[in-house]
Amino acid sequence: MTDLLTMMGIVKEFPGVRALDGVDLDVRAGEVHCLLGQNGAGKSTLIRVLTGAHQPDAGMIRINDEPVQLNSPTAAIQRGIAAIYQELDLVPDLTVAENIFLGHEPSRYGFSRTHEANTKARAILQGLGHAEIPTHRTVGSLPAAGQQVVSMARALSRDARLIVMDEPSAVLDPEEVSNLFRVIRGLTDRGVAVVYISHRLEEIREIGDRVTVLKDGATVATGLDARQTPTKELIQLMTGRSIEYVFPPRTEVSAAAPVVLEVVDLSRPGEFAGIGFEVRAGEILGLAGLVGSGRSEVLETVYGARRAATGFVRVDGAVLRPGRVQAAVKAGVGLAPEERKSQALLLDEAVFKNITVSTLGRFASSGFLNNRAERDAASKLAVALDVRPAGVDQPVRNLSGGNQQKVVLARWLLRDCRVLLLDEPTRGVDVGARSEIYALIRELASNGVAIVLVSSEVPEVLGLSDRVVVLREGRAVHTGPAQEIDEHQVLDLVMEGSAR
Amino acid sequence: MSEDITTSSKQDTVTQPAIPRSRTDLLRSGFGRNLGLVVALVLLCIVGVATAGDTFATGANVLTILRLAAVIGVVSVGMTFVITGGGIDLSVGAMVALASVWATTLATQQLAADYHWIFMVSTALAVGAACGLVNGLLVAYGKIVPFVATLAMLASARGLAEIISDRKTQIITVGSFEDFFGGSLIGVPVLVWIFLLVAAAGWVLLNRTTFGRRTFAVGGNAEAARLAGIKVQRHTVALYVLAGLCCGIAAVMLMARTTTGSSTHGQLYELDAIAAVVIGGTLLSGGRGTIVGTVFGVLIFTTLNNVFTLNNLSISAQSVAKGAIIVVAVLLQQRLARRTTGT
Amino acid sequence: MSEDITTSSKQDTVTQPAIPRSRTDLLRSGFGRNLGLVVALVLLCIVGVATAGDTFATGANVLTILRLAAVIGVVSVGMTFVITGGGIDLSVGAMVALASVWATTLATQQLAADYHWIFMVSTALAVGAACGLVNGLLVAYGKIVPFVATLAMLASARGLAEIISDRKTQIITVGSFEDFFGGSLIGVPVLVWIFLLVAAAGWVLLNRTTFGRRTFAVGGNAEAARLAGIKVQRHTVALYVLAGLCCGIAAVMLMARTTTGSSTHGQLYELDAIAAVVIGGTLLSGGRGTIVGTVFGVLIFTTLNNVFTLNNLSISAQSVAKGAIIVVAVLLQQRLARRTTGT
Amino acid sequence: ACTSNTPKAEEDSGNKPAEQAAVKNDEPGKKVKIGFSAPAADHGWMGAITKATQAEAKKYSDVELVVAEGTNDVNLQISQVETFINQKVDAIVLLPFDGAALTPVATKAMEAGITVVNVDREFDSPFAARTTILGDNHGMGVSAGTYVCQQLKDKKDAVVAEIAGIDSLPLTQDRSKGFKEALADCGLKVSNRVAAEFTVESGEKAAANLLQAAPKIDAIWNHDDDQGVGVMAAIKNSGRKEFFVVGGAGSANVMRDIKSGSSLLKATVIYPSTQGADGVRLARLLVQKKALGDLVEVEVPRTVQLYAPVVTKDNVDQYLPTAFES
Ligand SMILES: Nc1ncnc2c1ncn2[C@@H]1O[C@H](COP(=O)(O)OP(=O)(O)OP(=O)(O)O)[C@@H](O)[C@H]1O
Ligand SMILES: Nc1ncnc2c1ncn2[C@@H]1O[C@H](COP(=O)(O)OP(=O)(O)OP(=O)(O)O)[C@@H](O)[C@H]1O
Ligand SMILES: [Mg+2]
Ligand SMILES: [Mg+2]
Repeated sequence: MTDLLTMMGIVKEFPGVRALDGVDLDVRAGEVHCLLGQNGAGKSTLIRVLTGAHQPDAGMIRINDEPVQLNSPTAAIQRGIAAIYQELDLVPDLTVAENIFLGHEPSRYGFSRTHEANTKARAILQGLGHAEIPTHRTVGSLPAAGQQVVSMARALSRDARLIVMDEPSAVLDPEEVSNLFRVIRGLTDRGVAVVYISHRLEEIREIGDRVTVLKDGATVATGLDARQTPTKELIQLMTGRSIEYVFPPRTEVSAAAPVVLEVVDLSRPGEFAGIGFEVRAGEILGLAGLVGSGRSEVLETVYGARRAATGFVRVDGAVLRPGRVQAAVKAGVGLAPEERKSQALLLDEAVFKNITVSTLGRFASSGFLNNRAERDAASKLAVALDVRPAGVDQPVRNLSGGNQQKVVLARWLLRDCRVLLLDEPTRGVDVGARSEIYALIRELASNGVAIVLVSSEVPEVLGLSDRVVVLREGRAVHTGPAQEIDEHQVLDLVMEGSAR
Repeated sequence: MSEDITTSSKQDTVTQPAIPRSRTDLLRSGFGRNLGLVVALVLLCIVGVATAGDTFATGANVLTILRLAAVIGVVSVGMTFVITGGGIDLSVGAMVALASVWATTLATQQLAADYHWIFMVSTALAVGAACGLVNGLLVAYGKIVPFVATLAMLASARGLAEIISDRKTQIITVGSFEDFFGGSLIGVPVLVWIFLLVAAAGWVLLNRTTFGRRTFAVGGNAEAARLAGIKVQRHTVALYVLAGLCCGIAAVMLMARTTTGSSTHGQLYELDAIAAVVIGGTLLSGGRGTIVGTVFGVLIFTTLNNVFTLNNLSISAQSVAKGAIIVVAVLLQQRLARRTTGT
Repeated sequence: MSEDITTSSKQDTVTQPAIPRSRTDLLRSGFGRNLGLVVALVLLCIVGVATAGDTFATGANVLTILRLAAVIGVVSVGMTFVITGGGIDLSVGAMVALASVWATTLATQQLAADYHWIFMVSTALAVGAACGLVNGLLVAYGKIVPFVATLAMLASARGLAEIISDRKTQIITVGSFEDFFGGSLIGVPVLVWIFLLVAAAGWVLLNRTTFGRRTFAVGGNAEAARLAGIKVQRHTVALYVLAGLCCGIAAVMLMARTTTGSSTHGQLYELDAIAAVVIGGTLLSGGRGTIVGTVFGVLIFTTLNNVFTLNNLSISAQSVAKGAIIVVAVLLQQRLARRTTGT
Repeated sequence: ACTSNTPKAEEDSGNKPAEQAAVKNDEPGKKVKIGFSAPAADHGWMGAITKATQAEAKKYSDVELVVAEGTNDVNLQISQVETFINQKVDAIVLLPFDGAALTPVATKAMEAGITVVNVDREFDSPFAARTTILGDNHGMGVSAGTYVCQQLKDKKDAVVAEIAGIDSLPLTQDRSKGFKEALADCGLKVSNRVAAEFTVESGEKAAANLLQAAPKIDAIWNHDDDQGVGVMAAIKNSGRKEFFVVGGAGSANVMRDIKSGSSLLKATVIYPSTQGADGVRLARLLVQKKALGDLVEVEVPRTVQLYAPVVTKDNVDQYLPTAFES
């Protein structure tokens, strides 16, 4: 096989950060080339150089052995490069079809051919296994997973020779991921090359052909065999140390521990119904389910960000006023929401301000902030979570996706909550930081916090929680201790409905 | 492969919100979203009929309202594009003034008198488009915030208009111009026809062309648009040129209405146009825009003025009432739109 | 567990960007960001000295500039808060007018004459704050777009001011009021002191308190702020009240300057204030704001007017030049800011 | 009987409407519906115009006045006149924002059989109005200039400053022109000129800058007395006393200042704010087909140009009663 793409000595500097410091990458036609690296290693930056979104400061790009200048996204598109970006790049008020064909709309004399666009979009979505997404619905009204599918459809809508996928599986559940892999295999069979980025090593093993590892903006290994290379070696290459990818040991939750959070018969029409559970102090309750099963909605309703139609929430025995975030916050409930960009982060603010925004009162006397105390506290957490670069003064916007996620988490770890609701807390976080986050969550629990955890990765839910609730289509289909159920059983439970 | 597809269609949760979806469509189709505006306008008309029925409900009065709406309406259509594309244009009034002055200089009028009034019209359009071009270049390539760039244009264009006209009102002496634009077609004034045409063209452009789609994209998420290969800067320039062009057209209409060109024309049109656009439901932050809403916005304001004039309210009381009515109209629209979407 | 944490701190890449970070600090600290503004102001002063040196560079003239800047400066400080918090306030000028009128009614003046001028001042502040409260409630709880809500207030407040004053200019006869606010302290007029105080208080409030921090959060991402437990609605109301209060203060200052209250006071302050705020570097879309920048913005505009007047330029030429200078100033600022950040 | 600013007129529009002709004319006749439209009341004089007009209309039981919102948008003002036409009013008293721009619609109203009375800013066609009532802008400038000349007659290098009103209005240009001409007559010129916007606030701002620009001044002519309140505030603030000030328009405040004699304000040139009120009177007469008292002529004249006298301490008592409270 010949190299379809060669990138050599790519350098990209941002003010104060050398994000890429001589990266090499070569991709062959028809292969799935995986990019591995810690959060902030420079994967997304490399991708953006490849798609013409960033201009490199040095280095050379060849396509089919021909040196090219990719000085705009258009140039890259014309050379057959398409991408699914890590941060969703959709226009919320346009429809699904319009988003898919943005920039190359089916048209005649400048008039858009809506019908043709819808038909074509439907075909692509069908190929992705999502015929059910209505092509004329606005993208903003789709849940995150649906948006991810649209993003994929957009990349497929171009007749691309090379498709880059930057953590496409972060918001997908196992079922969706296998769906995605089917699509990828179809692509590679036709000779299309795929560059695939993920922090989930199992996926690399399953779909990847070769692996390139980035560390601190430089290539540390390339051309590794995706299936044979031992995990230990990969982690060693990525992080420079060896980490056991394990969950912290559970501490027994005594039956005497008080029930802190009590959810009774909660429902919202069209989203979920009859949800009830209890969480004791020191207990971690996992919510498992497919994307769209309503887990996020349950958490947001418990938090008061959505108003329940029926049912109520009790914290320490007192009923929370429904639909009021204030009431929940006052009672000591915290929510780390799932969509970091729209729901959690102040992108233009410094990292430390993002971390302390929920805890400002602690650093203030009669309203005046003690900046030093604030920064110190934030720095401590940033170091604990391995946020990099470690300076807490830069705007969050400049951080890599995984590091942004850590900032969100840090905010809620800083706050002394009675109840912590974590929605996809490790989305996009690398393996190294992941185990540290697990440890922190467990530590919080053993300090008596009641934790509710939502994650699309079933092993994570099972490994970290004490008890699990399995949701399907907005209803709890199983509740029980985490040890007594395994991944397959959970998957069987959540998919039972699909037979019908 | 086809079996995979069917298995994955198990996600009927996704198809579940089917009812709201069709409602959402209705919303997007413009009617639901504009329901509140329609109701506000109808209420206003009812008040008009109740308080001054004999004059309000006459054809002549309706035409009066439409003629008044025409000039600011054309400006507002252009403004809708700019705002939908994520910008704002404070210089519309000044551009109208400059275009009207330039198109009525002695030289231009001489040309028009000797050959055809088309020279005056094209001068106005060219001046508007040129100012829009400058705005667009400053915003897109100079990276100056739209508010500041067009504020600068506001000052400069009006100053220039004053210099050119020497602060004198320039009277149009080209009879053919007045005859054409002052006339009527099937009982409807030419000015109103122009407004209708511009609004219709604007609607088609915004909703039925790739240009329109890209306008939404540029305003809704400029970075996404750029990554999708849209030439965001060039598109932005085009939007401001479009707004400038609309101002040129409005200048011609105002010239026809007043038979003058003057540096004082179009005062505070920026506020009027933005208000109409925003009341119509276009998002000031970009990415969402509606021509139909804008037209309603313009009609609401002009009808309000008409009803006030007919009813002989004290002028100060009119101001107070106007504020209150704006608030009520918007609240009404929100409640109704919410009910339509079911949220 | 804690050892895990320490092991990961060995990552020395982490400390690498120490030097550039301090650059960023400088930038964010305001100096770098305002470098362009400083340069623009200095250039303007050089032009002033070169063209009208003998009069421009006098202490009296500097005080004149500052006195002129004071009123609109106070309004702009309030506006900075509203805009940083993601809103906009078009009603500032009308609130100034209403507050000035209400504080100079015969009844209020009588009270002030009998007891103390503090009655006039507190009336003005109360009126401003009350209007701001209405704005805030409409925006935060009525969910009316700020542009529309405050536009309505603009119409209503000015109308109300006209009704109260019966369109008369109300002359202040309370000598003690004029004496106090017309006076000087250590050679600096009281009005300028007030401006300095308001700006300083604004700076502290925005940059050193939880209130300020929350303002950035609310303006930067209201949904995130809400989920972070900030009372977004209540905070929004507070921001508009603050702006209204600033308008009340500005009304007192204007009353002192003109010795009158009038419904024509404060015309187009909304544009002036927004322009100063935006030129200063505050983002019109919210989430980023700077009081220092705003003060520079105000000073640039006032100095510009002063230099123009000293040079006896025609008003039209002033307008044209003003537009050009705004553009140049902003471009300058951008280039310099970019150089400081190294992009 | 209606040119309120001649001493003559002052008598009858003043406190004692005793004149015979007027009494006869004042007798209620056929009901007259009059539409009135004027520019935005964004300054004192314009506010006074509307107020005086409304007050005058109230005096007549046979007059119904419809007042449209003041506006500086000619498009809106045209539409207001159109609305009056739709309403079939008997007469329209129109103070146009821009005379030329309102000419077509006024002509249309005339053609529809409505009596149009043009006030203050003149139409450019004789067919657009039955009668035109004008202040004398050029004459104002001349009067002010002449007064300044008289006061400074022996100072050849005197510094004369001018604070104009809204500079983009033709009337401001006319005033300045007249002022310049009158000064030229005695060898003086305007050394510093600034423009304000007819408002108190803008007057103060313009004057503050002006006082910096000119370190020594002998005389200032300020076009408008309402903005003059601000001008005087700025002067007071600067502590300067080396000059005298001449006002314009003739507000009651200023006249009281002149009367007190303790102010730098020594004189003002009248620009009557009763033009709209006169318009209503004439419109009523025209519709009721009455003649103007005091004239032998049985028709109302086509043009009534009001006089722009200089008010000084000596004659202020004569003008104070009709001055507008701004
Ligand atoms: N616009 C920017 N300005 C400044 N620094 C940036 C910018 N974009 C990225 N960086 C920095 O460049 C480095 C590489 O970031 P990048 O997003 O490529 O990481 P990544 O490998 O994709 O990480 P993740 O797995 O978390 O997505 C990070 O240190 C990040 O902070
Ligand atoms: N803004 C919205 N408009 C319409 N429907 C929505 C919206 N948000 C969520 N839904 C619907 O609510 C249901 C659950 O949504 P969601 O995907 O957030 O659940 P989840 O289990 O938390 O999944 P995820 O892990 O992806 O967050 C889905 O049927 C989805 O279609
Ligand atoms: Mg990344
Ligand atoms: Mg979720």
